[in-house]
Amino acid sequence: MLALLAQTQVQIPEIVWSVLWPIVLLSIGGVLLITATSISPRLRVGSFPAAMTIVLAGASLVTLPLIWSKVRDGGGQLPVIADAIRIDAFTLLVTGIMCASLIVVSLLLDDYLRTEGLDGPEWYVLLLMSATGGILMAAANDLIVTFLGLEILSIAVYVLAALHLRRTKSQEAGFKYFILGALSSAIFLYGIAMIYGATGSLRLTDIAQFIASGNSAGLSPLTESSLLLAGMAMLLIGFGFKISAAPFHLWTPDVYEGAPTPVVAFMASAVKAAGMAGLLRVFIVAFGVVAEDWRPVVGAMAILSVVIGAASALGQDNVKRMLAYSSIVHAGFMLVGLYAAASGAAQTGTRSVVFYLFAYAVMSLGTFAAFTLIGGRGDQNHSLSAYVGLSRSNPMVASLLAVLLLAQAGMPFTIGFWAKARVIIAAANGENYVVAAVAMVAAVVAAFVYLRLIVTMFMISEPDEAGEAEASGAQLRISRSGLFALGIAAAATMIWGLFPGFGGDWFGEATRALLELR
Amino acid sequence: MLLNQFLGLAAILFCIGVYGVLTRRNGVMVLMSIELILNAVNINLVAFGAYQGDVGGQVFALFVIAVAAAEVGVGLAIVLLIYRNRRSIDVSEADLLQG
Amino acid sequence: MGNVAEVIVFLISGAIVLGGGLGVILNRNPVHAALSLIASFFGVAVLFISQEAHFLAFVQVVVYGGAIVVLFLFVIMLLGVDRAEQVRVEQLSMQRPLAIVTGVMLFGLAMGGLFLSGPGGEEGAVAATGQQSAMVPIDETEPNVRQLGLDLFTRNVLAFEATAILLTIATVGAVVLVRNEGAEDLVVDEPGTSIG
Amino acid sequence: MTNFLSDGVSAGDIVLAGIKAVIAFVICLVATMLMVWFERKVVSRLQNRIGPNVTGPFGLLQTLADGIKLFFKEDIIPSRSDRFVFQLAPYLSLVPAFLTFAIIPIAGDFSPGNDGTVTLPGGQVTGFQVADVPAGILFFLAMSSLGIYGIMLAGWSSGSKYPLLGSVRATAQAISYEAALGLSLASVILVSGTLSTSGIVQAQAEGGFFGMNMIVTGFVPFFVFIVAGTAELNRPPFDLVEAEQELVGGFHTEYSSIRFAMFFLAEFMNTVTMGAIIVTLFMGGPSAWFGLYFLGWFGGFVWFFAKLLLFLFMFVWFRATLPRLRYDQLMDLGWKLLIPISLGWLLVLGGIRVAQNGDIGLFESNTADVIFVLAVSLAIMAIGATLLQKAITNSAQERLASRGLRSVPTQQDLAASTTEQDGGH
Repeated sequence: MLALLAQTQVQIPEIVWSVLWPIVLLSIGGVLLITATSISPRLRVGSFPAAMTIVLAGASLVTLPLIWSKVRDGGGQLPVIADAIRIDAFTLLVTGIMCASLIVVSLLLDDYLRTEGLDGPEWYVLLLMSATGGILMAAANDLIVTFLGLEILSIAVYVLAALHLRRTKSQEAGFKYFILGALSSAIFLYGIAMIYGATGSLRLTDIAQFIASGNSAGLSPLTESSLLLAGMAMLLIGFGFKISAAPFHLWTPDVYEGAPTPVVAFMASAVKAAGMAGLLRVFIVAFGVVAEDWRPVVGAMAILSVVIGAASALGQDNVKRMLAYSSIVHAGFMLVGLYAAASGAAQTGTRSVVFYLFAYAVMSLGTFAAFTLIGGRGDQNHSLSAYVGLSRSNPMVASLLAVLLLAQAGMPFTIGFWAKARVIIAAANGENYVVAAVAMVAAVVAAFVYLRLIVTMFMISEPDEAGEAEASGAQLRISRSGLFALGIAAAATMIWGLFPGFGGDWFGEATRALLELR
Repeated sequence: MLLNQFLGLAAILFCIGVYGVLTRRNGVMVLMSIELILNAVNINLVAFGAYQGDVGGQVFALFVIAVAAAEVGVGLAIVLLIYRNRRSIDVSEADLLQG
Repeated sequence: MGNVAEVIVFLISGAIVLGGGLGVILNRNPVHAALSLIASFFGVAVLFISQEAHFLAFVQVVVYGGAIVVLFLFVIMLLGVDRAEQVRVEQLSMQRPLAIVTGVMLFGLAMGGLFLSGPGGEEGAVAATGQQSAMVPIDETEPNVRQLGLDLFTRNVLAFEATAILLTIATVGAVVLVRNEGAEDLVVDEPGTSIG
Repeated sequence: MTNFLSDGVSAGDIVLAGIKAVIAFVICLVATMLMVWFERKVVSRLQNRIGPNVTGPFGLLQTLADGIKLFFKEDIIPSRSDRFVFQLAPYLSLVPAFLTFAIIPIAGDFSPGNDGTVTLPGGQVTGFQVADVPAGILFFLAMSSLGIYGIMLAGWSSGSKYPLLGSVRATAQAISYEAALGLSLASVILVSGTLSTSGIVQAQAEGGFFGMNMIVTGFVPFFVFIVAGTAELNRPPFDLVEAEQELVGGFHTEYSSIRFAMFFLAEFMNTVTMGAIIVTLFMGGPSAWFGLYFLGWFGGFVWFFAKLLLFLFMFVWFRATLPRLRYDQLMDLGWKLLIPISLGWLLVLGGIRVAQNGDIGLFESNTADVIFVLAVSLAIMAIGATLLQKAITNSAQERLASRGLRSVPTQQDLAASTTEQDGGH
């Protein structure tokens, strides 16, 4: 038996550690954080966990340019660890979004936990590892890794959503999110199994090759292998749930309303970005050849999302629910971009989605940062009436929030304008005029929602209510770290709004990585 | 090779599971139904793996089992948490109803 | 069509799997449902053995039978929810028609993948031609465990490490959720609104 | 490895399997009966009593007499019980206990050049075990995890308080110690390089007396396995499941007549099987020590049972001498001591194996590498243990602080908090 073992020469895959820094830093950092705080209880209280999280995320951000120079030398894409993941501009972009989201959310969470009388490094540990999952998902060249990334990302967020141990609403939100999330990932898995059966591989590049060889022989999956088709449909369901696209959006308003607001900020930015990144990676790299087959489904999801999201957002009085529906609209917009990419405008379409991904992460982080600040102790002030007269009591917060809301509405000179414009231009390029028109109408409708909130903030209220509103506004204790976070997001909104090409052509590089280097 | 039969079995089990998730109202039972779906996935993976002559399917099934364990752990923790708190709510609600 | 033994094993264990599955969703008593679940898992394990996946079959029994269902039963007993359905998921009592439509659609997807699969019966399940890209072919002469291990530590080593992160998260999450503190000053919100 | 289903199964194979199963069942049953007698006798002697001495020579037939008596007693099913599960539970307890026995090679000639199999007159080659399952040792883990269900469901279905408490305890205990059991098993698998039980025995037989896994794995997994195994069996000092001072009879309080007999039988059968597993994994099974092979396969049979007797006596000895653990001590032992130790030891063994293969190449000779690896992993273990200890102390203090206790608790406080904990279950 021993002899048998000795005979085998195991080909251990080479691991290029130097390009894995973000993953290593975030995951190992999470483990170290929980170890450190369990050994020294003094580190549990106070800002140490938040500081460590910010340092880790910041360090990961710093490594990105170094990794990029390596990747560029390697031709724009490095297959790592037996080609299970690909490190390229797209991966790095999503990593950047994850790290930024981590930093902002930690800034918010530190103060939030203190006001709520909660403690614990576990929040940060879960955030760190969840972000790792998101990065894996964006980088994956293997459906196993995609799935594991998805699960790491999701399970941590299920827990985070339920982690406000003293609010039953938070727990119910967590449970609902968990049940529907687990169902969707089970369906997702079933889809992977079918694709494995149809193509014999789990590697995205191999799947693409296999499909392409079948395609060139004149066989379309649509008619020849419904197994592959059913698999793709189930993958779309799984991803659709993660990015909360209609008709898989049912959980979104409830969970956004119930979960702790900083966690919602993470869900809206990081989880959605990672889900969309995974969707892009899988569908463009592996199934790009048969875009014709999945295009109609994506189109239908896109239209449903923008219409349902915009229509439902109108009637909401709770701002978190309102933004939940608006996040569905945004998911719809990203899908419009993907639809455009699938129908001819591959370059502009993909690029528009990549940019939208980034833009939405920035805007939603800022918006929910503001909500965290305004929500106050007990996370209660989320009804529209709490915003009456905010411009007078807290002009700083009100104006920054107004900028972010205008950006979400698609106001020119903000990042949101460029995001929406690019998507619609891409849709027009792909000659999808109907979809483009529907998206534009929905955008206008959704704009009313944001404007309503802005008007409420700047509204001069009636005298008898004013006293009350002033009083509640005056109590608002704005933490410096939270304001800083809000400021970063608003600044980013404006910077990329005024100079959409700021910081180099990441989005073009990321698009190239997805489309050409597969 | 009984490939199609295996896949049919998995499909039926999958649907039983989905039905369970959507109709059962007991949190624990919903989790059990999700386990059924994951088992359907595993049947599929192993059957495809044997059909393709590839161990990849079995390896993936191992990962699925690990994920299932993690999911159940977290899910049951949330159920416990809710039950613990909800029970105290039920009491107060009962008072209100009597009044 | 394989030989008779294979078909018989498939039929019996398939019946156990489906019977167990039905038992899970039809039994009112959670403990009986959990028992059905074990039966179902057992059937699946037998199916694995009939597909030469010995290691997986044992892992199936050890993990599902030995850990997961025990955990279920443990929670059921601990909560005392065994005689009635007490832990309700109110929010999932959503539109039944929607549930049924979803179920039918998914069933269509799952079965459609099978029976619409091109011509050729068994072979038809994988109809698109081209080189099947199986990467680590099963070697009939080697023990199953060895092949799994080799594949796990070469091709899928990253996934293996990712599983470590996943399990860490699950442990941290489960522990932090059931930590018994703060139950005294619970903030009771109004009952959750329903979905949709 | 060929597909046993499509290759077809000859009639001879089926007959052989049937005969083997019957023989194994008889051996297992007789061994269990003798074990009951042995335990009563030895415990009596250790307590300065005589023990059963009336029925048959030396009271050997006492167990049989008790069994017959139980068989004719009235079978009571409590009205509040869940009838179906109540009746099912004893079988769930008994069947896994017996099935585990199927993978144990109980005889065979393992002298150099032999692999423990014999060729039957019909030309079939067979080992002395009912089934040589490809991943046999996992089968043991699977069965031992299934054995919990009998106890668990028995306690639940009785519809009564004490049985439920007993079974909840049993479940928690079994889950906790399963991990330690599996991890120490992993060490054995690591050094033997196979998962099949006959393969493990053979690997040990090749090395003679010093090839025993007990020695090769460095004793630590052996001790962990014995402790965890005793806990798995719910035997003293880990018999909180049926602590009669606290829980009446534990999970089987409501059982009577033949169903009770089945639980009783299962318990002792489990003891015999666990002893046999320990012999197989760590003591070389039927292979002889010091090359003292005799009488072909029958010698293996004698060796096997001689070794088994050693462990059975040990189990009885435990019972007669060791006081029962408190519940929190039980959990602490499992989670905070056994699991970290067996994990750490697996690390050490793995490191040594890598160094032996020469994959490190830090020094000229592999031996130096081994020493280096050993030092490093022991250092890591020490650091880990210190950190763990610190974390445990901290969490204990925090827990006490949250209950309003400020400082390190006195023994009294601890006792109070334990009762509180027990009450909560």
